[in-house]
Amino acid sequence: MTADSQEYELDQDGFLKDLNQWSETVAHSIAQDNDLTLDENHFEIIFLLRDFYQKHQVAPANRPFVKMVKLALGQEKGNSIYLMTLFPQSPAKLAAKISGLPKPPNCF
Amino acid sequence: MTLHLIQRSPFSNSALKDCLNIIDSQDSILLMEDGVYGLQHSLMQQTKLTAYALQEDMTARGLTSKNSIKEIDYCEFVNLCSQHQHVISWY
Amino acid sequence: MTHKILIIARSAPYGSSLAREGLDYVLTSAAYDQDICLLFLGDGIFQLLKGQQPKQINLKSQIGAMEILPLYDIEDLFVVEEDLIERNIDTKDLGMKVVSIKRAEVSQLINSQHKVLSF
Amino acid sequence: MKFSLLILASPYSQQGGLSALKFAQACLNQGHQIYRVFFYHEAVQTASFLQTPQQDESNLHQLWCELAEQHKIDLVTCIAAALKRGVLDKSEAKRYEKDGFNLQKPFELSGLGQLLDAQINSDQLITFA
Repeated sequence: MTADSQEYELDQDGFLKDLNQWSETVAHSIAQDNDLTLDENHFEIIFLLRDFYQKHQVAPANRPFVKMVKLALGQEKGNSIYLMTLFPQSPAKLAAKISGLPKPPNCF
Repeated sequence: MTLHLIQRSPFSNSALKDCLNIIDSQDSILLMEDGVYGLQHSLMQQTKLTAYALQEDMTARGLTSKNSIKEIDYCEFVNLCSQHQHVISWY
Repeated sequence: MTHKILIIARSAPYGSSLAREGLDYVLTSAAYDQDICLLFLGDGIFQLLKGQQPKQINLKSQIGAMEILPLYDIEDLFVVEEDLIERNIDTKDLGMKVVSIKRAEVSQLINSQHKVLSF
Repeated sequence: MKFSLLILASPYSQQGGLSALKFAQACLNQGHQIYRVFFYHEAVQTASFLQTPQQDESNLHQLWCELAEQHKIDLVTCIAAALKRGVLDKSEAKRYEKDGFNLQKPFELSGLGQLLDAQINSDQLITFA
């Protein structure tokens, strides 16, 4: 795959193979593959998630993901409806994919 | 009431010591695998606890029971597990 | 039904993967809405030390991952006081908020749980 | 009673897997039920059908297969612990673009949720480390 003349590879589930290749451009491109157009609201969450991962080296499950956003940005954004609108279906998983976090090995 | 399974030798691992530190007088202890070397250890020789050792693991290692520790087989091991509220392994 | 599950952590981090794999189980159980509490005993206490930098040995941080336990609504972390003293560790040296209990109180904690598992 | 077993022991370096087999057999002989056997930590290697011990040694993989088939026991291997240690079934091998696989029925790969389910739904979960 190419985004802005930058080469990167995705695995079968759409996760980045080399996490070091992540950039905002790559994020846009992964989002497009998932029928999603990113705006600043998405990026607010994406950078939050990337910071969180950098610090803890764990990608949060859905409920802790919501709680993390709530702690950082308040109730208005830290609720599952808002996050579901930004990252439909499975917010924690889709946000992780777009944010360049590793693929969780189990499917729960 | 808890059954504590000791699965390592007390001469090289703290499993037995850690367990005895917190054990309740109502609890029981079962020495198994290398845990049966506990039979040779002063920690077990003084104990007033209800203690068992897995006979097959003792025989395999050439050990014989020296004190009040009761030798049991796998059938009795299963029974003990079903009679206790919790079973905790120490390894 | 929510079950009260106690996980006893008695493995030091890094030398073996048990501490990490135990934590993975804790996070999974909490994600499935179980009522989890943790007891750090023996060498398990070393998981809680501040200032761990395992990047140096190419491993993920145990304390870094444990910092997210409150997000999983795991608030009850117990340590055995005598085991801290034996290891010359003060609660100030720990990276998490914990409750110290005496060795003699551990069986009471165990008896109050539906399920117990040790890693 | 309903028992589940959690095995952590490496199959040929440690005794735990053999003890667990004896325990499972004793349970079944006494009419108890084995709800699930969960392989985690080093024990995930037990699930590989490629293991080839000498003829006069126990083949742990085969012994579990026989017991599972005879008594319809659930043999679950932790997927995260297995993948990193090179234990994959056909579909995971495909997913991660690997040339071979070494896990098949009656063993299966699944998440730690299956261990939680075993702990909650059994009367007793016994760990063999």
